[in-house]
Amino acid sequence: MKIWPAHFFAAVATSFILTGCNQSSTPGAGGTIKVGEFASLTGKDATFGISSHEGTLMAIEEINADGGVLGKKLELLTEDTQCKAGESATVVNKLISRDNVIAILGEVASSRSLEAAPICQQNKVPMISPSSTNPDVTKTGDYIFRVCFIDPFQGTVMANFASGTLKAKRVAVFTDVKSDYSKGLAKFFKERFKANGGEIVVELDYNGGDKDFKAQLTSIKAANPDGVFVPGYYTEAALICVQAKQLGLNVPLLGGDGWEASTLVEIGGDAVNGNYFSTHYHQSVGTPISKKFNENYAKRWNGKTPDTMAACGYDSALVLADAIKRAGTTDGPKLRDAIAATKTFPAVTGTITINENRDASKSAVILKVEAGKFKYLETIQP
Amino acid sequence: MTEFLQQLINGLALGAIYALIALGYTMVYGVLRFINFAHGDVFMLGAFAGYYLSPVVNKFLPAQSYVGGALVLVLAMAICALLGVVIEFLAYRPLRSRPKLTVLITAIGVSLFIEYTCQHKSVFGAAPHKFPDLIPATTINFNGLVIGVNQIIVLVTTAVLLVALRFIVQKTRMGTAMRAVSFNEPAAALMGVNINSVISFTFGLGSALAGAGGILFAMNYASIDPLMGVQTGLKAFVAAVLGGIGNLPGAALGGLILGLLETFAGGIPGVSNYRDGIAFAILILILLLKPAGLLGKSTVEKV
Amino acid sequence: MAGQGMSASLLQLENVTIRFGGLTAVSELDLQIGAGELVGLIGPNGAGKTTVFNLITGVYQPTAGKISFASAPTAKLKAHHLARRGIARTFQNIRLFSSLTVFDNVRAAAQLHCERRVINSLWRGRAFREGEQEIARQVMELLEIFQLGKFRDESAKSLPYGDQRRLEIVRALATKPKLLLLDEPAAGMNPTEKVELARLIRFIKDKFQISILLVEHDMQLVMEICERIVVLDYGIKIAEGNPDEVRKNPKVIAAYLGD
Amino acid sequence: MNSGAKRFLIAAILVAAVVSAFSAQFNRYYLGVVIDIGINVILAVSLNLINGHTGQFSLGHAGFMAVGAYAAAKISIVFSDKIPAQLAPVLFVAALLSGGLLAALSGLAVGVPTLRLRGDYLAIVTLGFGEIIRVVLQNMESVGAASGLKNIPHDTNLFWAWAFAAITVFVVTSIVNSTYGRGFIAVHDDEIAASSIGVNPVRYKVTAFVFGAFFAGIAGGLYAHHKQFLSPTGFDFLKSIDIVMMVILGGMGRTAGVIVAAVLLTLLPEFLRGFAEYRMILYSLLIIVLMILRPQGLFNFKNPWRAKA
Repeated sequence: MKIWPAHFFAAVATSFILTGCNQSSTPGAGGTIKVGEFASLTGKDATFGISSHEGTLMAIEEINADGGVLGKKLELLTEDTQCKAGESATVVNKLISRDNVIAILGEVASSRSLEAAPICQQNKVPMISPSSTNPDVTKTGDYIFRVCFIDPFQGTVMANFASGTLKAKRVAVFTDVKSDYSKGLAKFFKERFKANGGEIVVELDYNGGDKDFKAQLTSIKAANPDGVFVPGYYTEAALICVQAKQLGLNVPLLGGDGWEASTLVEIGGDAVNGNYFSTHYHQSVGTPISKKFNENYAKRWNGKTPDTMAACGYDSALVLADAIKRAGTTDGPKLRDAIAATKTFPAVTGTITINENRDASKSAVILKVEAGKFKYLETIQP
Repeated sequence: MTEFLQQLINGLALGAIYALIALGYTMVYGVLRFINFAHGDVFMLGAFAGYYLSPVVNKFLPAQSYVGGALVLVLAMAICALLGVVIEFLAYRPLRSRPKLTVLITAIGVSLFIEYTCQHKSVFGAAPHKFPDLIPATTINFNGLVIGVNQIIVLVTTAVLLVALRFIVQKTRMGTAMRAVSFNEPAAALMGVNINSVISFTFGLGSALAGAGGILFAMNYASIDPLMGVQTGLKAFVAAVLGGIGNLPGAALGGLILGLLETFAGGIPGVSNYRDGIAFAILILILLLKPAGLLGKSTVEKV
Repeated sequence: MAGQGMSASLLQLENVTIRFGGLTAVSELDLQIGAGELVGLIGPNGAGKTTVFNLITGVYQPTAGKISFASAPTAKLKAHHLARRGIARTFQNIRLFSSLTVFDNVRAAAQLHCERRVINSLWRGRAFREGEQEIARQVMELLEIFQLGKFRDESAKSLPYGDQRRLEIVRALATKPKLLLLDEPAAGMNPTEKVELARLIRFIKDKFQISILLVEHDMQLVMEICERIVVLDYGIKIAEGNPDEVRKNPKVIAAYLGD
Repeated sequence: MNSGAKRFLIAAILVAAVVSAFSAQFNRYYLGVVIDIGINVILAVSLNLINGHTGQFSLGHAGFMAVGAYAAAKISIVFSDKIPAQLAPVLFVAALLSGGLLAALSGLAVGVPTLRLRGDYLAIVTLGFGEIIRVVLQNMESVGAASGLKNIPHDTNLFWAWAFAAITVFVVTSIVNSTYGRGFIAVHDDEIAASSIGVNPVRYKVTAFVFGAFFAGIAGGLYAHHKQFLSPTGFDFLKSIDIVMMVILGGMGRTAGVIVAAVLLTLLPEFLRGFAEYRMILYSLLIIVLMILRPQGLFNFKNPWRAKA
């Protein structure tokens, strides 16, 4: 019975040593302004995290190439959340408490943004999520912002499009149960579509990471819908398009901004043609900045075509840099106010205005896939 | 009715892939009595081998030809066999006489190592890749019933490999040695069986099957990524246990049953969201009710 | 039937049969052991001796027939239940707890007699401490009887072979059994050690006042110490009686010569 | 010596209280890590009772943790605004204990039917159980389903994390280091021999599972009130592997080693943040190399006083 106390005290001692080395550097004292970013760079959702990070990093590099802000360079400190729950809280704590960053950018997944948001709020460090669409994220507090749509807006847009433009009466909904993004979109889509007088003929689910969707698609086909709403990410959406086509389910499939990536066409091939999705912008209507973004991104990242996550990541950094310039300081509350005051800011994913809920209010575009290209159809104002 | 038949086809095609991977699991377990956790990752490596081989093969064979497809399949199987032997040599051989759990943990380590190494941007990267069409992707439509040529190929290949495997295990010298090692390793060693070469062979063969599974899977579900083997591998393992681990026809049967169950459950609204749990629920049930599996024989522990 | 009217016997097997698949390992065996008796069970290799042990100790359940211990049937009882009732055993291939010390190997067996286990070990009150001290005293006493006290803190597996055998017996005795089953205790011993073992077995029987069933390959040892001997061959009892009777039994001679 | 254990428990809790009193002066990041350490010590020590002392192999510890985390969090969320503020700590402890009990109950539910399975089969079944928990949570709208459970009160502090860590260590070592507790190790070493001396292996295994699950549930509750947010994906297979690694690194059945390993494996990733992309590769290599070169664990030294305890 002598084992544990000794080690317990050893551990207590460890904690003292740990907490003892608490030498904080004063914020902004050096030649740079430190910005924290947390993203899933490894693990199962790494695809999205890496895209977002590449966009963010590129924005920071470009801003610095243009001379930085307030006469200083921005320094991006990136922490990997490994797609692990609990990590976001730890790394954001680290970024704020140890690295003294002035603002936090991240994450893609709403669940991880939700984990980090209370910490940013408590420390009065503004946080801008590039692409967490769950409405709850910014409800955490007045320091939490985002530069993307929220689920209700996009879900509603697609429901109106389905019942209005497509004249669909009977729609099936095929949701990724693992993803709160997909579930959120599905929920608001269903609400609006039913309110429009449409009928949801069948609701089926898949798990993000699945490859076989034939079982669900066969059931969907049997329900004989006019269209299928597939709110999810392109990794699965492409396979769903292919398998739907194979099974002879020849109705349009509808998606959200999670569909937008060159990989969709690459994997889906011909099968994605004739389907629709809503997103932030399109080159033909996009600002010059979005065209430049596409070119620069390909140059910076070995010819990669940016997806939505990359564009949103890029925008989150632009919005922050703009706010710092306007605030003239990196002081938390003032910076917060500046971000909240963002109005008609020209970003890659459209013109961003931060509304009273601290969400980006920006227009959505609906695109149709034709011959492997995304073709602009219509713009929907918020 | 059409829906039911279509689901039956879907289920069989999915099950055949599980079966193919399960065969490898079951073989390694049969001989070595340990769960090769990294089997699902060898399956993934098989798919990526095909991804990189296909353009090479297409340089001297017409694209989307059956001969080219078969060549890619065989080459990928060979690469996976080699990988399997190397993995066994480096990671498992040093642990030959250690407790089973030590080996299981090592296998988990190997599995994580392959997954994270392949996810690294200088290897395959985390993003999904489009698997090239090895053969023309055509479907046969029969009164509203749809069956892909790919699906038929999967079923046929699985059947052929199962028969070939039975032949190897039952009729060849190496197969006899494998059975001897499986039955009683020390005795087999005393009888002059080279244990190391038998185990290497078993790993090679099992990994080749996983490689074949990877190619066939990728032909059907064009998108491949470094984590594709995780869920599929676990489910194939469940299939192997369901059929009776160590039993070749059992693995095939288990794979088909699992594929069918998942497919039929996947088609039911309100149930499809629990699809991921089905395999594990089956696993727990079978281990409780008939731990030896459907076709396995139970053994009494010697005291 | 053989068992009838013999309520005095401690252990009673009636018509016990066990089959593994197609193989009948033990067939219609009748066997009684009275209180304080030392019985030997012998037979050639593969005769089913260890299987009988496993039947008596609840490791296997008989396919047919009835086993009772201390006048109560043992059907469906598991090994640990029977240990509680007073059957203790050793194993042919020594099974000591390798990560425990000599002392703890014996102490583990003493847990059979400790009360209110989890709660007491958490509260660690006076009663618990006194109980633990009493157990420790008893364990040491047993170890000293068998001259193992000096090894108390050694790992059980580090003991010499003969001491491991004795430790296994001590461990079995720590459960305070009524019946002790010894499975080939002389295996691997030299003649001197065997002499010592014979003395030890007699000593145990007298000192602890228990019945002993001894499975042994070594005829000489069995003949020397057992009052009654049962001979098994191919799972069937071919002879029973005192050492002289058994020695002269032609079936026994045939079985051993044909071995 | 035995009453000493109780004195040390009280001392440890006092130390936790004193240190915690100054926690406002600590850097929040370090404070968070130190609380993580406490939680991981609970997880590792409780898993050690199952995997180390009793020789079972559970890959489902994250599942028990999830049960405790969700139960405790839900209780806190539902009742926190219905009780006076001064009762908040009482509610918190009640929530933790309820979470622990529910986890223990699920430990019982998993344990009783599955424990006749051995070794790798048990490992796979517990893995499957963990996955099933995750799938069920993912579909439970009342706890947020895939979106996760948020707005959990921030009740966990250094004191609670460490006090419960001390209690866990005390309970596990006290149980194991008694005459009764030798039965766990007997089951670990040789089930058949154990039952021959009257040890009921199933009962010991279930006891180990129930206690292990209870403390995993407590750890889950602490975790929930530390991170303030839960999502089902956080309790997947990898989380279980992390805990298993602490037990293996520390040396199965060696409480002291396991505590050191839990501390080390919580700190190590923090130091390796700069090498994020190589971290998991190194981690998996560590598993393999460790199993080949030192399967008994890094901190498993011969400690003569352990056996006497």
